[in-house]
Amino acid sequence: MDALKTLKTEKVGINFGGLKAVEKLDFEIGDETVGLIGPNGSGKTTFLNIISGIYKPSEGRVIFKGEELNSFTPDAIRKKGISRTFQTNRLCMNLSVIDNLLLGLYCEQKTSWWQAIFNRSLAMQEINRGIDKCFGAISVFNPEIVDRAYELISTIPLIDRRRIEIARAIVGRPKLLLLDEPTAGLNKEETHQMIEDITKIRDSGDRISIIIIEHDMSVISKISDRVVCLNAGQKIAEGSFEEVSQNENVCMAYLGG
Amino acid sequence: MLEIKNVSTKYGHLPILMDVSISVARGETVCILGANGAGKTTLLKTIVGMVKPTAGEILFDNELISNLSPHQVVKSGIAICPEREGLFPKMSIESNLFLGAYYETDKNKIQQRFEEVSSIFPWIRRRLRQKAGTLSGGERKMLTLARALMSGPKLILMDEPSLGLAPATVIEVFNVIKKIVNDAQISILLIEQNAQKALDVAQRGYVLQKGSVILEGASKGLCNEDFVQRCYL
Amino acid sequence: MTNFLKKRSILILACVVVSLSLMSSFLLAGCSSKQSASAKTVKVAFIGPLTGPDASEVVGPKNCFDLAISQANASGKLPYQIQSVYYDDASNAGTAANDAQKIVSDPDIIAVTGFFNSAPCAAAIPIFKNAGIPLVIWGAISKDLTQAANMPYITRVVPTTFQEIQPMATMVTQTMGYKKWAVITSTSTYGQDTLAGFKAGIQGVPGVNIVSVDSIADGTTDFRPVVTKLKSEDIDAVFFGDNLTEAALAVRQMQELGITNVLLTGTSALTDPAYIKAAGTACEGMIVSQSGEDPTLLPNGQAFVAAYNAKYPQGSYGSYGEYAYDSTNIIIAALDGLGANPNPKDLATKIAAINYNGLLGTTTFDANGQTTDKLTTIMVVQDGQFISWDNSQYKTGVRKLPPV
Amino acid sequence: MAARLNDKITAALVALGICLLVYISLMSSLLVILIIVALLVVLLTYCEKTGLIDTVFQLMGKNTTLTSVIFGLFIISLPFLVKGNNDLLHIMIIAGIMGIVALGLNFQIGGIGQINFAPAVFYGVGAYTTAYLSVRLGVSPWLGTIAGVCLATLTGVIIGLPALKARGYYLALVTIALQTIFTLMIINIPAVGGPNGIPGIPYYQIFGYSLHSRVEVFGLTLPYQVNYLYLVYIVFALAIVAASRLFKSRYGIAWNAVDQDPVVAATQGINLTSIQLLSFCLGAAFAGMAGALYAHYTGFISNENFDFSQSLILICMVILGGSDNVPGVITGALLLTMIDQKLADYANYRLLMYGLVLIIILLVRSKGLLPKRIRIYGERDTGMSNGDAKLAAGAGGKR
Amino acid sequence: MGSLILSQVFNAIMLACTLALIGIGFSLFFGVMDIVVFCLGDIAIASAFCILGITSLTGVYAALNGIFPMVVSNIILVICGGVFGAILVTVMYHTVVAPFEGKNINASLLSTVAAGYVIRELIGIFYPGGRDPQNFPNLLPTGYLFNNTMLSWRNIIIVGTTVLVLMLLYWFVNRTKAGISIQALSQNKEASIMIGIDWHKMVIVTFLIGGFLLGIAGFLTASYASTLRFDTGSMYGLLGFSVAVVGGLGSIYGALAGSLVIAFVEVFVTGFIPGGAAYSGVAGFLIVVLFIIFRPEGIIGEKSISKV
Repeated sequence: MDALKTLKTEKVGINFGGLKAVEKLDFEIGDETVGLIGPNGSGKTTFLNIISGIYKPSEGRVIFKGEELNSFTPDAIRKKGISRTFQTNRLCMNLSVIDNLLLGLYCEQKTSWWQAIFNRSLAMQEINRGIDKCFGAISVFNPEIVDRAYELISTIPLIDRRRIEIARAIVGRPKLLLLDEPTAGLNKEETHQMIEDITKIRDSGDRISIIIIEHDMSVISKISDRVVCLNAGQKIAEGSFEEVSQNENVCMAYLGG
Repeated sequence: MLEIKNVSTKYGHLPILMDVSISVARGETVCILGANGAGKTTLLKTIVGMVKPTAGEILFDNELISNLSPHQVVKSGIAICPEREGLFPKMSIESNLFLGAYYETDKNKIQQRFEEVSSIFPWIRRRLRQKAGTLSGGERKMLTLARALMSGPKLILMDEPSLGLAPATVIEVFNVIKKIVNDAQISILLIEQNAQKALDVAQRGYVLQKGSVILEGASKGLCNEDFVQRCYL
Repeated sequence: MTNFLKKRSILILACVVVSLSLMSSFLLAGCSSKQSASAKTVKVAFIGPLTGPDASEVVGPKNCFDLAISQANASGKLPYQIQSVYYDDASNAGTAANDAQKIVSDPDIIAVTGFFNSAPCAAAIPIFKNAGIPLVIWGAISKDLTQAANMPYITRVVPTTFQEIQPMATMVTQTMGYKKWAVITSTSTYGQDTLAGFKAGIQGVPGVNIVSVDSIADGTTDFRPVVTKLKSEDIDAVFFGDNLTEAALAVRQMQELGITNVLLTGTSALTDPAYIKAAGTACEGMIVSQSGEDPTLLPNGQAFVAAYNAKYPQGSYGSYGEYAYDSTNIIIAALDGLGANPNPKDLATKIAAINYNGLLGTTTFDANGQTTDKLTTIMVVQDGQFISWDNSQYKTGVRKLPPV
Repeated sequence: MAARLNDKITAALVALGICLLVYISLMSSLLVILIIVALLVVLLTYCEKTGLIDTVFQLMGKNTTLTSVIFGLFIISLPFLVKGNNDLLHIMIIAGIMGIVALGLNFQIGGIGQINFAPAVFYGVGAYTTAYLSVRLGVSPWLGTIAGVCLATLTGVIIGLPALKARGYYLALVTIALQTIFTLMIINIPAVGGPNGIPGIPYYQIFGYSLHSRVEVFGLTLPYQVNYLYLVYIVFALAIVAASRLFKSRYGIAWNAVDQDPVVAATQGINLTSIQLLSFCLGAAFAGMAGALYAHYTGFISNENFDFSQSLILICMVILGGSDNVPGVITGALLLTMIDQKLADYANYRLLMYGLVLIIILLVRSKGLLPKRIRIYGERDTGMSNGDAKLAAGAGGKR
Repeated sequence: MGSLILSQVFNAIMLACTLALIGIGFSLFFGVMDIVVFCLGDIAIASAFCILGITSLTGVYAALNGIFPMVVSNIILVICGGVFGAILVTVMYHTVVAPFEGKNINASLLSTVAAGYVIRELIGIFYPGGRDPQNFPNLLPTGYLFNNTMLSWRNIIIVGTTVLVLMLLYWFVNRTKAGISIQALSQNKEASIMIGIDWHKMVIVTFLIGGFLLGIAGFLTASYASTLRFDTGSMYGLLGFSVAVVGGLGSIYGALAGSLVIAFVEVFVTGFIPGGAAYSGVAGFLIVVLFIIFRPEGIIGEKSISKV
């Protein structure tokens, strides 16, 4: 059965100086979109950080396609096919739009540094292919961004920055995409656009698994196939959005009774 | 009490606020709503004097404060609760609190205010020696509020007290704000994204979008406005 | 449209830049051609640390160089006027190598005299040798600078460290019998050279041994850890291979920590009134070796001192002034008879074979280019002044050196 | 077609203008150079305001063959232009050598944004290795050079490893400390000459022809510096090509990403350790090569050529010229070397002037004369449909 | 052997005293301003030159001695040096630090290094004979306590002054309003401004205090060495920064601990390893490198290097 699941965690936990940010968490995701909800400080982002290798779990195992990831560094995990976005927009402000997107292809490109120096045609071919891919990925969301490809990120509006970040995460065709509050800081209209964008990724036929953290329940209800609710580092509910939203524990944790 | 008249500000060439006029009367609670990037925090910084307006003026108690530097503005009776990271993490709760009363020289007054504040936040009294850096998100918000109260302000500027808090904690924070609102001596200018909560405690509200005030009115009225409904609720 | 305008403005801009540049380059060319039109000149270069930590030591030698050139020009012996040029090595080997490159690329420079420090000298020697420009060294005293391979281009009028230290080392160990030695020296070329020279000087004297050697970087001001260590080692005497400032500090700190009954010895780097001023009473009874002799005591000395004082009323000629004076005069003497268009190569051959009777006596060069004139003096500090050992009250026994 | 030709003429004129500027500053006195620098600052600021600079860069980028031929011809004809003043050739050679080191250093400062205060260590290791091998062991200078590059690369690992742990001020201190240790160790180890340095380093030979012999062409006798000028500038040109290709490759982008946000970079699949070490090692290899060239050119090296002040000058070249911009770094290296060498005539005021010039340029243009630019890939027009205006808006770097 | 160790311990303590004050200067500026001013060493040396200049170049010192007793006029002199240091630091702040604040850490690093060169060279050029080592006047009393050569009055005064300055600084930082404001500023600049701390005033206060410290540091170092060289500032500054980092950048007590560590390493390598004198510098900097790699927060710093 394991082989069918894209990602599976077994009793994963992490301590920060006595504080158990995540505790004995069992989680699995197949070919689906899972919403991860929970109040602030419940360990959602920490959980993503464990999966993407930024934190090492102090207990348990993370298994991706039957392979244990515990000892892997973030870059190795990205190479396995897990990519992510961040809560606050973390694009490289000193790079242009296209360079940011190309960054997402880094682990896919094969040019070594001596080829970059000595075999110009090969390197250029690969970069040009990469640019085509990046433009393809970003025009799904907003074709206008392509026209601004050679501008610095700092001149791009917030919603497009989010799109660029997501495009950067999917341009390398990952198997598992981790989205950390993609709608934070967006207004209602922009949130609607973002929901559409994420739906496009989900339905693109790439069979990509998505874990999405969100505070906005309207997003979760529209996008996710399944919802997992965390509180104080532990899973307190799991199921479809309707099931979870009616769960007593969830209401207690979330709405303060 | 506080009057912002036709204020504009720029960061470099980028205009942030355009011709903004806002007023707060004595003892009144006013909220400013707006999405990210609408210029809410810039407005607050402009009031405090951290950003100089390029046009317009700001009056406080009928005195011009838009050309004062931050410490002079604070001295004149305005207290600020910053958005996040508003505490001194390596200092104890006690030091943080007493730094709030920076311009008060009368020790008795400070003590008296401390009594008042600790009656609003009873937990503070028990944990005076704890380092501020070890508090949870909600507690930090409370402590910044308490610190603002320590200066005995005429006006408190609150920057997004609900930001980054879990729903349960948000309720808690707003309960405290309500307590302060009931004290008729203090005016509050509340900057919020959470429109429902904010309009709940405020008497009047403004809606800020892309640097201009597009709507203003009494809370009840604003609540029913179609635009606010669509964008913020 | 804007695009087109921009291209145009670039074109205009580029044209303006190019034409301006062309104009100014023609101007420049005009200037430089005017310079090269002047008559054939013969230049002799002086190189030394005109700036930097050793600058004060080179004032005297530079004056002496100027004195010799002006005397030669005034005498009218040569069919042309010698022009003096100065290069500053700032005691830095890299700078010296650069300077040497500049010197050899100036076709007018016919000979060079210079170098106070040995490292810059070592750096420059191969360059001069390859270019065939004669160099007469007046101040750098490291032993290896003069070698048979460098002949006839590199010669030296000043005794090497080895030659200089030898007599004093023999005297204090063999005659006076100081046995247990400590050496405080510098990590610089000079320090390492004096250390080797001292070791060579005491070699073979029975019973003498060096208990400790401490090489300390120039610029150090705190010698107390080293001095404290010496205190526990029960030594008879200390040899200082440092520069003036460091030695003065070390001596003062020894006095401060109560090490007063050991013999202090040093090299010619210390024979400067500034040293006694810096070291104070702590250096009383210190024995130092010096190359050369007080010019006033030399046969040709009176005339030199008179001429120097007339030209530079307020400057001392320093420890190496006589050598700079003699080395310049050797070049001038060699130039005499080479005609109106001297060639550096002929000049070098002539210098190497010279037998010159000057201020310091008769100078000839051996197969390595080293002077055969090994005049050295042993001095002792008495009442805050350097006195020749032979004239001092220490020799006569009126005053006592620290016990063995 | 006509527009294309027009472009070519303009590019050629600009290249000629640059060559002339270099030539004039080479020939003239310090004061003129300083005036030129001041004018350059004004001109650049004006060009940036109007967006002209982007057009110029684009033009030059499109006509690389033409411009590089012009620059090449300039260097080839330089010995005939300086009217036998070998000192000027010497300055140009040193400028070329410094340029190579600065390009390597730029991988660290411009690439991963870490100020390495010890570039002179790499430079020194290259020089000392080849000097030691060729003087003490009699190895051929060419083999020595290769060994120097290898050992310098190894040193890159040694200095790069602490850089993985430390950033900002801490890295500055670590590298300064390592630089000081290096200098002290050289002084204390007699095998490498101690304070005396290593004199008499043999010169390069090509099939028995020593590069240290004078050249006779067209009845003119040219000094031996000419050989080294050509050698150094061939290596320099290779270094420029390598550096600009790397800048536009995925490694250049990855370096910038590591500079901006290491966590994000890691989650994009960039191995932080190897990518940072790559920047240090490549930089060290460049510097090692330059060090070997220097050793075999001057024939003498000592610790003073590779001390902290040398490192500082190299850093200034990168930062004042414009970090992470190859033309900027080259400009910095040429200008500062010239100023430095001309300052030698005012020895007493040299360091003072240096400090003042540095502070003034930092105050006037804190990002350097030619700041970092946005990468433009190939001849493709995608995203640049409106051409220059758009590019200018983006590249201006408004913040 | 025992007395030898004791003597060397004492040497190390003396060395530590001369390093501690400049280390504190680094920590103070880093804590409040989040900047490292690399020219502090040169400023300290310049202050010492100021004192030297007053005593040897002008008649002021003689005039002072005519009016006051020797001790008082010496103290006045030291205060002059401190004030000079304070002025110099403030000038430095406005010319080479403030323009780059918050913009470009590299530019401010370089500009302060360059400023160090400028100060050094200005002394070298404009002080009469400035490039030669100068004898520093003996302003501290001579003589020994208990006839023990280690316990000279000068040494005792140097240690005493260092301890006194440290205690005063402790009192200032923790007990006075200005001190607490400086602490607040160092922890959270924006919030400090929002509670009404006059940031500009506090920066000036910090610089005045730091500069005064540097002036005293320069005086103590020059007195201890009894000589003064114009070019020692960079090494002195580098050691000061090392001391601050080894102890924990931003912490006043850390600077003291760091200076003890570095001083002990240098003195013991010199004193107990044969031929070690040449390697004492190497050992000192090796310690710095090891600390940065394995314990970047320093001896008593808290584990947060996110500031960098």
